[in-house]
Amino acid sequence: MPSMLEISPEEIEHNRIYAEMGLSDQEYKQVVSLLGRRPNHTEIGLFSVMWSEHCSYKNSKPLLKKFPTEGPQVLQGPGEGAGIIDIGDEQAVVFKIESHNHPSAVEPYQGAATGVGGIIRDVFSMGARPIALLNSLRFGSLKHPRIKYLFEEVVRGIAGYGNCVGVPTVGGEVQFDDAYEGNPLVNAMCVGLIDHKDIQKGIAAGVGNTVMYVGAKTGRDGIHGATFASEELSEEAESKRPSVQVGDPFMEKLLIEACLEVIHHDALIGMQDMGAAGLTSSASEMASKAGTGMEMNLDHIPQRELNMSPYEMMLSESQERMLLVIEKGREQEIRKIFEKYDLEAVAVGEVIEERRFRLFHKGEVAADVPVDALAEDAPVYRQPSCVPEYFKEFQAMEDYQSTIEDYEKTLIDLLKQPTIASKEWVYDQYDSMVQTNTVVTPGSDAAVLRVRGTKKALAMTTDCNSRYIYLDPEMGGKIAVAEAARNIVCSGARPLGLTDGLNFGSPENPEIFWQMEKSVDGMSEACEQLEAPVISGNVSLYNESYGKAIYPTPIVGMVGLIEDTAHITRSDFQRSGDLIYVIGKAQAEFGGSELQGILEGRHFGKPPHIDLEVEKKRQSHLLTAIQAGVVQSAHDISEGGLAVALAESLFAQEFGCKVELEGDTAAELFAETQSRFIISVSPEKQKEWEQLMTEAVLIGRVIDDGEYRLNVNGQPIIHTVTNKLKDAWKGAIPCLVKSKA
Amino acid sequence: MRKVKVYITLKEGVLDPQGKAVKNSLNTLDFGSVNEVRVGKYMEVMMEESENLEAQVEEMCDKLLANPVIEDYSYEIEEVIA
Amino acid sequence: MRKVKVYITLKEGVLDPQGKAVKNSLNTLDFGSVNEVRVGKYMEVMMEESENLEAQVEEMCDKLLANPVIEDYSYEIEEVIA
Amino acid sequence: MKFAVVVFPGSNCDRDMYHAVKEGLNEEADLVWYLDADLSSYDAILLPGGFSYGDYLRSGSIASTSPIVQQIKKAAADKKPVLGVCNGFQILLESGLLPGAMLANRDLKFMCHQEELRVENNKTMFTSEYQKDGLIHLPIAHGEGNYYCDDATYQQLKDNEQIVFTYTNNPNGSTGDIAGIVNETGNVLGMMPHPERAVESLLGNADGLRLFQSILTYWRNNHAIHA
Ligand SMILES: Nc1ncnc2c1ncn2[C@@H]1O[C@H](COP(=O)(O)OP(=O)(O)O)[C@@H](O)[C@H]1O
Ligand SMILES: [Mg+2]
Repeated sequence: MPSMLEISPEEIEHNRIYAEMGLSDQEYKQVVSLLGRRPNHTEIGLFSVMWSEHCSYKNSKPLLKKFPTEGPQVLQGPGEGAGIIDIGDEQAVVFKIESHNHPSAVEPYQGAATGVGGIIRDVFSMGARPIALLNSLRFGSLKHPRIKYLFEEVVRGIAGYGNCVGVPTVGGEVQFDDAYEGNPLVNAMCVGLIDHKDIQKGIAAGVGNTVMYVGAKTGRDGIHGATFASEELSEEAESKRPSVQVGDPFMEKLLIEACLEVIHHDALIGMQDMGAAGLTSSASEMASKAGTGMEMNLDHIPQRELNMSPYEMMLSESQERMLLVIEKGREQEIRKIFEKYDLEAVAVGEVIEERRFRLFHKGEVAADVPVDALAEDAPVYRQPSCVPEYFKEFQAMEDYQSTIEDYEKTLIDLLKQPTIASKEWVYDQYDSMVQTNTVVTPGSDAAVLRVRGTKKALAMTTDCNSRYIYLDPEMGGKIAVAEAARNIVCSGARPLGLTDGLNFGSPENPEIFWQMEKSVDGMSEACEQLEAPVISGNVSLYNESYGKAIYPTPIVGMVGLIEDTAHITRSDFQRSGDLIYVIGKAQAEFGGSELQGILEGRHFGKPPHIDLEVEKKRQSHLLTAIQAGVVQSAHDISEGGLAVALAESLFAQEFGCKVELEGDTAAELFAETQSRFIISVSPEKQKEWEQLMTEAVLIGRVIDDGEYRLNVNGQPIIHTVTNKLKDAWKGAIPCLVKSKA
Repeated sequence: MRKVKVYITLKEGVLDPQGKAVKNSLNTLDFGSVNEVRVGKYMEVMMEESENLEAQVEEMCDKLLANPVIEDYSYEIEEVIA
Repeated sequence: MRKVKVYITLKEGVLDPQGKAVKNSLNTLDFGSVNEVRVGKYMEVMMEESENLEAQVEEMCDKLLANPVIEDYSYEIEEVIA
Repeated sequence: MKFAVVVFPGSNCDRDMYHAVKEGLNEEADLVWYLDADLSSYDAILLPGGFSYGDYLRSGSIASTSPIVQQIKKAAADKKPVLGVCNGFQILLESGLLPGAMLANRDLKFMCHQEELRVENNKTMFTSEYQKDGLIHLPIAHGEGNYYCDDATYQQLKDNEQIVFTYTNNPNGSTGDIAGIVNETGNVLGMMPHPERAVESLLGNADGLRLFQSILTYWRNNHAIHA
């Protein structure tokens, strides 16, 4: 019996209930014409979530097409739960990044935790064992108590979930800028390892096969807020309040183990996690991809709460749930595997030939729609774009130049900038070692994990300097990809590919859409040049608050392959007496730099320029030198410039150095010129190194006296104690977190 | 001096994984008659007496002790005989 | 059906790092009159009625819900009108 | 020698422990699921780290009520080496095989890094390959590693030389800087630091391997005739 309170199709149309769910008049009309009738409440709910930006990419699809997604190494490009890249020996690496920005802004602990849980499911639903997590975070200034709270709780949530499921969190980045004050970004990336033969796809093939539901029961979690507004008529509205999704990492751990056991079972046809839009998207996408249809009986869906309507069940975003398609008649075999882990596997439906998505509830048809209408027929928009005024202004500006009085103080101020300062306060809370594969733990340019049983290792990093992207999206987009690759190469790896997390404001604002377009252009070009295809990604739009958009933040998550663990290289100096080299000449580029931030309190002008050919050449020469065994340490020069990179290289073993530079002092020390590296080489390898890397310039030596000495043009500019710098760098974030607002 | 007893519970509908695990464990331990467990927090706050104690307690709960997005609270105030 | 309310507190003498942190935060938030905070657990256990309910509840607490090395417990039993 | 690594729902250092024995020590090991295990044929029992039952309620508490604990108690009574690391230590405490209890870390934060430890007692079957008062490094990774016991118990632990490892720079607030203790008979060791994460130089540290080697040495000395 349909609930008396259910809103009728007529009411939906007349009162434009669909608008509250996020569908436009035009989209509603399209639904009516696809169905040949008015949709009922459940049906319009299905369309509203499947046609949302999150599921349909309706605003970003035209842009995503620009990314290069192919390469000889790519086994699975964008489209499935996660992308897959071959690493030889019949093994492959699986990875993807995902945002959980809005949930984290509302309930930071659970928002971040469930973000981690979701991305892990994307990876093991492909059949891969999750081996590493990374996260990329953006917050406003830590001066505000609310921001401090968000920062602490997000980190605690990531730790709480990742540590419990036993997947090491090995890297990431955190940046602080007023642009994120009302809208923090929480992006999580998961990397998995798989044998080629185990690769699963989320398909519902084989008419007559059984659809099974596994994992947590369905509650009224995360049913989108728009729904709430549409329920005003109902007397039950109060009890139907959409509630925050709470993660259960223990359940997830059981799911991982059980699902990785099930993939070896020949009765399994397809598997997909229930992510955004829960049952609706997993079920309809599995059928749509297989060219089949699906029927489900919602009475069988395990429910956590009483009297759930079909609408609520289909839109619930309860966590830790998976959908499986298995051979008919073999339910018991599958059930047994899950039982071992105390998990219930319930048959809830069947694959049908007719390409429809049909739901039954209490003996009635609750929804009956063409399956492709939900997934394939979602509208696609080409939003108008226009060049923002600010960009024209910035481009017309004279190059920003700075005046510095006290270089040592400036260096210390830079080291204390939260974006540059040590992130140990963050990553100490993450179990970075569980699974005992982590060779390079957080704190270096990229994390490195060995592949057990082989000589190989994987390097991974996330990067995105959104200030550059704000100043010039195309240039900044190139830099984001190049910087990630730089970090990968510094670790001794060849970039394999990347996943992108596109975080922007509203695409309906032409200036924002222009930012999206241009940054994707820049990223694509860098991907081509550096031979790092995009294999997966995520789009998060409408990141705005108080009418102000965040900085455009397309995060790059990159994975690289190290052929031999002997090539693993760290960013910090290894031995006293080693020679210090710099690759690349500094230019007086300060637009978007940390220095500009300190001196002016804001960022403007042009970001540093990047020449991708130069970048490519340097990266490949450096990698050759690392593989030849002549490099002791390699660190890219990024935020804060050479003076900062040099200091960071000293900290781990508290070395000293003596460095001589020539040129313009401010630029030599603090410019953020691209494609530059600090390398240390042992004296015995000097010749070999200089032959391999003709561009490298010898600038000094590592010394074991713990003193930082830096001269420019023969004049002493900074002479201080390494530990003084280290204290500033290490203490900055703990101090900001503890300080009373 | 007053002893304020604060009870913090998860809002209805919010998943309580901890409660679920405790319930299952109790059932395995042969407490079959346990149908549901919800786990919350209990705090004892010792405070000086003051006129607007109730208002203060509520402010404390709203600001810090409970997370209003997922939790409800209630409290009792007791006199402490020193 | 009965609702059993179980209160679990840290034994006196056992240091309570969480309570200390909460107290400090409250003091910083200008609740200066807070002298001490102890954080414990509060559980609501829904159980079928039975003759020896109290004995059962105590057994549950002893076996699982509280750790006697560091914790004390108390409880109340309420009738639930369905 | 044959080691059992007991896997509870939510254990997550089980494979690490297994690899440490198989590849680090080159001895036999089985991962045994807590429900269907028969521990009688094993020479040593290892309880790995992780979050058994999500560490809900109190860490280790729910696992400590499972039937396999009876078998672990039997193994302990038979003087077999029983090692609980991190969550394994918490389970040993909750099941009463070791005295004391675990509280949240002093700073209320999970922490993961290398810590320096002092070997207080090298006369146990777990530490014979270390020097007395020797300093070693092992990784820690826990949120509730603040070991607590009352004064009388602490005095007993000291008098019986049951304190095996202490932190030189106490990270979590534990009583007496305790990082690991044995039972009175010396064959049940619980410790928060992770020796299984420190068995190969590629991962930067092999100080933990000697702990496993000590167990093997002990076993060889006692079973040489049968082996
Ligand atoms: N949120 C985080 N989670 C884990 N590790 C982090 C996080 N933020 C920063 N780190 C680690 O701190 C180190 C420095 O980060 P960052 O300054 O962003 O490096 P880079 O500029 O080389 O990309 C890296 O090893 C990074 O992985
Ligand atoms: Mg770097």
